[in-house]
Amino acid sequence: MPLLLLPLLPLAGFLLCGLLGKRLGKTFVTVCGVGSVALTTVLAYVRLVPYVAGVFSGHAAPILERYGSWIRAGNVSIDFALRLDPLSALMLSFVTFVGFLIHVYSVGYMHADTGYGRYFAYLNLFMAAMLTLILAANFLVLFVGWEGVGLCSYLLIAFDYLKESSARAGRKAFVANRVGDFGFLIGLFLILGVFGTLEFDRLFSAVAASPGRYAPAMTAIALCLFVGACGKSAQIPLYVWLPDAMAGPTPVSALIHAATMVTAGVYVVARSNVFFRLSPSAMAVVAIVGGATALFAAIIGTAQNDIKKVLAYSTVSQLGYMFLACGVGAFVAGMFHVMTHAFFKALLFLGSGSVIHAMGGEQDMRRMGGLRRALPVTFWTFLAGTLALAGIPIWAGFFSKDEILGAAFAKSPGLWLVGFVAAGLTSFYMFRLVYRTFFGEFRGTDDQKHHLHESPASMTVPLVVLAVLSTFGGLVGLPAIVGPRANLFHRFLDPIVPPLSGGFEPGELSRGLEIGLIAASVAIALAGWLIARVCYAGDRSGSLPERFVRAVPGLHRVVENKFFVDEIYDFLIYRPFRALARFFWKAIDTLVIDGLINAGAFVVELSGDLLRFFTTGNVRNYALTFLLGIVGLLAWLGWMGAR
Amino acid sequence: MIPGAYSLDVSAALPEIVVASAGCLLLLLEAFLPVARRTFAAISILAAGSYMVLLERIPGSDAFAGSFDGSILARTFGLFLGLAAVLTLLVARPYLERAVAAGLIASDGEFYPLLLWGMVGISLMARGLDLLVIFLGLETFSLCFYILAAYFKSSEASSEAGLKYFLTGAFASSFTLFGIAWIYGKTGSISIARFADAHVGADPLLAAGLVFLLSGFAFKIALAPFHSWAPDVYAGMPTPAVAFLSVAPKGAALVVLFRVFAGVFDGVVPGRFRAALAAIAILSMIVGNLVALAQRDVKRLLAYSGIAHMGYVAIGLAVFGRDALAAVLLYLFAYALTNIGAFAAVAALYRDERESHPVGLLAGMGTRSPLAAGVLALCMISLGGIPATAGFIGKFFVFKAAIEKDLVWLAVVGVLNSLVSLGYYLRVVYVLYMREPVEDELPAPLAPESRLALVLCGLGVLGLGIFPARLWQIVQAASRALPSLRP
Amino acid sequence: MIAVPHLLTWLIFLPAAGAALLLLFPARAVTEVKTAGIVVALATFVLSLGLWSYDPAVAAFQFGERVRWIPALGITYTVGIDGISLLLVLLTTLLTPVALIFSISHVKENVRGFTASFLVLETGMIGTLAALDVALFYVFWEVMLVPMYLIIGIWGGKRRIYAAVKFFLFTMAGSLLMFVAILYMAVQYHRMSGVWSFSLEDFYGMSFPIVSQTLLFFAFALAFMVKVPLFPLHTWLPDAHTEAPTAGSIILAGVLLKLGVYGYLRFALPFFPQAALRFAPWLAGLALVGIVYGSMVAYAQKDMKRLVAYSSVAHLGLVMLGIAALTSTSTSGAVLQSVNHGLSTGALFLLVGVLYERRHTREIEAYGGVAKFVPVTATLFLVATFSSIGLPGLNGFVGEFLILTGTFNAPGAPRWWAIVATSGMILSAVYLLTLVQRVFWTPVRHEENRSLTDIHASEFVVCAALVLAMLAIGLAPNLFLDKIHGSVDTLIAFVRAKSAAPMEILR
Amino acid sequence: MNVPLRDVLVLSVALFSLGLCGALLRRNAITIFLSIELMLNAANLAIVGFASRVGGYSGQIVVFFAIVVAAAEAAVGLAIFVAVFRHHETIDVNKTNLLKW
Repeated sequence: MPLLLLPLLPLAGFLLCGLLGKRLGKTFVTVCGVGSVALTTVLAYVRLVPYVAGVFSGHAAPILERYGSWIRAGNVSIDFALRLDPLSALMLSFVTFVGFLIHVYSVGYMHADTGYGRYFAYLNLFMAAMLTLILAANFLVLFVGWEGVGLCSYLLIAFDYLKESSARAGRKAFVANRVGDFGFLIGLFLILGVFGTLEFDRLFSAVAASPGRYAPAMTAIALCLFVGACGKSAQIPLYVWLPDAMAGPTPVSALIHAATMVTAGVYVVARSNVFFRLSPSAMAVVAIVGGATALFAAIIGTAQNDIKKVLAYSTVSQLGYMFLACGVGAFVAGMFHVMTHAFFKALLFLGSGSVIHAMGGEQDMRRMGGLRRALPVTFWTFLAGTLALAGIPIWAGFFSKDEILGAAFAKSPGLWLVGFVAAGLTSFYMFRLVYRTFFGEFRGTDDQKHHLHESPASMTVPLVVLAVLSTFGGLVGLPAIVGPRANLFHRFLDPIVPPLSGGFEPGELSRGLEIGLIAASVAIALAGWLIARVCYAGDRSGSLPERFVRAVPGLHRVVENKFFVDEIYDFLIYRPFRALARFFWKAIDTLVIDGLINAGAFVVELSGDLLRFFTTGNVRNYALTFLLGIVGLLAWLGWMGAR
Repeated sequence: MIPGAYSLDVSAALPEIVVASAGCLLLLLEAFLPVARRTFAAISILAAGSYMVLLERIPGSDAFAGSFDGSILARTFGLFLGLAAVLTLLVARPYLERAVAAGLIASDGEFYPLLLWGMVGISLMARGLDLLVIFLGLETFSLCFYILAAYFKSSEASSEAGLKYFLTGAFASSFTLFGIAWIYGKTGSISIARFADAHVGADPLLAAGLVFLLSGFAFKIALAPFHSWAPDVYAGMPTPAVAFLSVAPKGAALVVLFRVFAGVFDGVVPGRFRAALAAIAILSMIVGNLVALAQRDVKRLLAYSGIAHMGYVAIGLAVFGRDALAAVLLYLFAYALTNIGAFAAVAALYRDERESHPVGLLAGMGTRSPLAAGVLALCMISLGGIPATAGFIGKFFVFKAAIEKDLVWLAVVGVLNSLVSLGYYLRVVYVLYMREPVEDELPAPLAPESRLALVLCGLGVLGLGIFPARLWQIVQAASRALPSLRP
Repeated sequence: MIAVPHLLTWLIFLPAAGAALLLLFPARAVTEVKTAGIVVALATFVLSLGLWSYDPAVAAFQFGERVRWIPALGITYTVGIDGISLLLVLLTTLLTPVALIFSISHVKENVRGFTASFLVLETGMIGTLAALDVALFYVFWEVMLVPMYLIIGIWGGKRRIYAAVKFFLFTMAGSLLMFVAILYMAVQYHRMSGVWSFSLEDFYGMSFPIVSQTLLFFAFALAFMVKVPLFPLHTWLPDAHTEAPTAGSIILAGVLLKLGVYGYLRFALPFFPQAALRFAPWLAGLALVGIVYGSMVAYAQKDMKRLVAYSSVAHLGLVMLGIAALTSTSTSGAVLQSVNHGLSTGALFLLVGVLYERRHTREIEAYGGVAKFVPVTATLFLVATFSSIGLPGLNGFVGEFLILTGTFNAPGAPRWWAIVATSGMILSAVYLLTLVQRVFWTPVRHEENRSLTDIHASEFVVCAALVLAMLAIGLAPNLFLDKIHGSVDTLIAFVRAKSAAPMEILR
Repeated sequence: MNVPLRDVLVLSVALFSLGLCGALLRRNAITIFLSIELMLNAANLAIVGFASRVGGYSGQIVVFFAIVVAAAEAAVGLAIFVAVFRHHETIDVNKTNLLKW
């Protein structure tokens, strides 16, 4: 069973749903849409299981499948090839599975939507693109998937295209991604210039063979690739599109804007860790950007009232963690967090989707409350996700986040502190969310209260499955203190970070220090929980925050308005751009260029119009001009003769 | 010179004699057998046709003591002249019948003889090898066309055109004669062949004489600054006569200038003369094109466009040499087809000859009178020098000749001018096709002759534009026939 | 595929013959005229598929024919195609029937003239691409202007006459100096060799001292830069595109602009390599300005067709950049990209036309939310948009990628060229997605849009054909690149060798 | 007696210029035409003068023809003047400028 089948199946689903969906109706769409992904998942695991087994039994040789040359011109020659190695295997495992769950969930969530067929077509297309992205064997095929997922995210964000906000959000997402792709492409050009190929194997083996030779070129390449990653994975300064992307249907937010696509950036950085490790400065940039984003987004998250906005900023912040991990050389830890995050963030989004579904489209937490009675399954699963995200022990998030923090501390306590604070904030805003949504009195309208109902099985089952995963999924990556071979995840993924002489080395931690750090992060998580409880639970719910707001209104306004970043961009980039464009059109094009041309034409016309008055209609003037002509000729000849 | 050695072989002049006597015959018929009028056009065409045929048969040598050219140059020119005459005559009949019907003239009888005699005059001009024959030809044709200009007695414009043409023409020919006097005086001969023997190339008085002569013929060619008469005369003159006048005499005058310069300067025009000619060429192009842009009357527009085109031709004159002559001859053929085609269309598209011919009236003709409009548009494009039309071929060879003589700048001036010219040619085209009709009356249906004329011109323009090779060979051979003209 | 003798001659003159035939039809027989025209155009297309047997291994002109035309000057009717012209010829023969079929239901008055003009235009375009005799080339080159002038001027929009005249004079102004230059070269050749010739290979053999070479280069380059069009010679384009009927815009954007690119590659570059290489940076500079400037001006437009027109300025700028960089990769990319642009922009104009024919306005503001009522049109428009934005999997990406990477890693070219050019990728997304958003998405603002009918069968068929072509090039670009790059390599090798050679006749 | 060629030429030039002035300055068509005739005859005079030096008949022949031509011109001219007079009641050339520009 060739790997190519994995992207092709959803692609077929896309074509079927897209072309025939309208005619053949919802059942057909459901069968094709979900069926294709289900089949893909099965087949994926058919390939995965033996491979993973092989890796653990010590032969981790990647599987490379070529399907012939794709682009061949001049000195550029790129094959269409897919590969299966630990990294892509990891991605494949949860992308297909989570993707499948979300497809199932969508059946329930979207059942009433008129664009049902279109929705599943897009979703399938996304799966196809995402699978191409993670299975790609060279950067250009990866870029195909990279742009493909961008396209789908664009289409799905703007799924409800008649809404101004959705349409704008879609364009914003695509353009922000394009800015990233700009860097990414330049990176590819550089790589082609240096190595003459885009094949992962050749590239990384070449570098590993003679790191010293390539090291100088790496900073530029790594940074260019990182720009692309920033776009896709919503890091500062390109993160602005992700919160708006919540305009899309909630399952989409879960799949694309939490679990899979947005982690592509991290995937690329991990994939090309060989490049990054050769450039300390690039590593530093990655770490700093990641840390900054983690803290910044977490802060914003604490002051949002839209349930999805909170989750969105938390996603941005968690992605920051992943980059922080990569930046401090803990690529495996980063990927670990990618996986756990995929579980619990998908869970949280789907949960919020279930809530919104029950609330009849309401997203504002200020109008919720006390939902745990009406939505028990949603509540318990959501709680599991929250615990995971907050990093409470034994839940998945705890292991991955903790490992990242450890690695950060080993490199620089400063970065650790950032991550540490962010962790606290994370647990705060998550529990704030839980308390305001599921506890206390219902604050919505009466008929909303009337319609409150638990979601159908097609939605709750995925929630439960994901809850289980977010609860126990972390156990594959037990910390080193438990035992040297306890961390299956590392044993599986370490091959992707080959030894590199002169390359960046992650720091080491003493056992005691590690335990201390774990304790600290657990403590801060619990602290966040406690504060949230004090603020938002019980009868005095909300009074404390109000006092806080009254104390520092300015700060609150800034945070609530996301530090006015959108406004700043609007002022610094969008408006000047528009003004300049109009100036070019009106001033340069119309006034100067066309002006000059028309002026020339006018002068010619005018001179003709003046000249014609020499033909006065009076014969005597004609005779005179005749004579003048002769005189002129004689004079000319005489003068010439005189010389 | 040796007196008495005259071989009066009439056969050399037979073509002219035939045409002239055909004219006389028509005049007699007009006087005594008016019912025969409807055949006049046919007879005249017959005469013009036989003129071409007979020219092919004339003895190749010069006749009348070397004062009458029988070479292939004469024959080639005859081809051009006959073509122009036939096409004009085709256009003439329906046009004149409408004029008679409109009461502009009592009868169209005298038109044909006058045209035929004018043709004879032009032929003499072109074939004359001494200044006397040339002068006689010039005057013969001028006198006929003075009358033709004023032909519409009851039209004020026509009479005025006649007056203006007559006065300026007489004025010009007196200069011509004065020039002849000086040249004769300096070279001691009126036979062009003998000019070279006199070896007086640099003599200032001879130069003056040449300037007078040049001015006289430049007047007929309508080269600036001797052009002022053309627009007014064209505007008032009956359109078919204009068609002929705008083509045939210009060709003859150019041939004369080539002959005289080649004779006097023994083939090598001195730099100052060349400069003067170039100046005239440029002035004509610029004045013609710029003022044409400002014209609203189609006949005046064509007059100025004619001035501009003679400017391009004058480039050939300035370049001088065999290929230049050949190029000029080719240009003349192209110009004849195109311009007569244009005037034929104008004659067909305008109803009322009392009024002027504003371009605006052509609006919507593209659909109302497709053939005439199509040919007019084609001719405009050809005049504009767009490839695959005769006009392009003409320019092509003239500019090539200029560049061969390292006068690239002259060619550049030429192409820039043809850009300007497109300004007004395109205007005619878009008025024809892209404007809503302004008149509710439909144009008069086309008479078969005009149809034929239009089709011939259209095919000619395209044919010459696409397959110029044969004609180029002919004109090249013709250019070889001019003695003492260097390659 | 059976080999047709004199294939190119057939291709060139079949449409013209068809046009002549049409004029025999009575003007009233509208349906017959339309059918006949389309049949001729399709027949030409089918014939042209025979060209696919072009063998890239033989990187020389194929399907060659030579007939003496004006022997006295050694002017011949010489035609032939190589990898550079092959795809453009096919593009031409594809787009002409597309344009005609699209117009079936939209052109009402003087259908006969309309169809005939397009067929004559096709003859002109194919002839221009196939001509291997410079005089012949010039003839076809200018002949194209007339039918296009009529198409814009007769069947165009409100300011059609202004646009038509502007188009004609602008392009003419460009090419007249080229005319003098051609004559000059022929005269020089005659002086050197004693024989007259206008044939391409003889001209290739000539080289000129740098001064005259520079002048000649400018004379040629100007003609092609106007046609491309390169900033700042582009202002005829928006007017022409905006006022032309949809079918006209398709051909104008699809083929006519490419002829500028083609001419530069075929003539200006190999004739005057030293000058061309010396001024390559300037060319690149103008191209870059064109990319950024064109994109920004496009963004500012309020008229759909103007927007697409300015996007052409940007895209063709990219193509010219690839040529200025003159690497095998970038130049092959440039050739492919000019085909891509023909397809995507052709499709965009076609779909804008679909809306225009129903709503009779090109104002972006007059639309909004119409995707709800014309879903198929909207989908096709999205595909065309993303092909033009350069989404991998569609044709645009392949060309852009090759041009950019080729330019970026070109030995002669500074890297910022490619970097600036790559920013065009962001900008194109900005203005085109804004267009999609404002026209097809966002709330319905005008009630009259609710009654819009979706794309007709005839319109759909031709548009689908274009989309298929986009996919074909996007997914299997090698099919096409393999035809191209052999010739491109020979061209570049020739240019490099000639520019290195000392300044005298190489015969 | 024998008049030297120079004097003849001077006279002819003088006559020619005189005619020229007349043609340029007078407004009545007939007067203008008369002045033009004067120019023609000035030319004739020059030819005769030259002929006497050159010898042979060709000069004289030219003159004879020229005189005939002048006569013919007169005939045509007067006819045209009449036609114009019918329309304008005058032959003042300043008044006949219907066609211009």
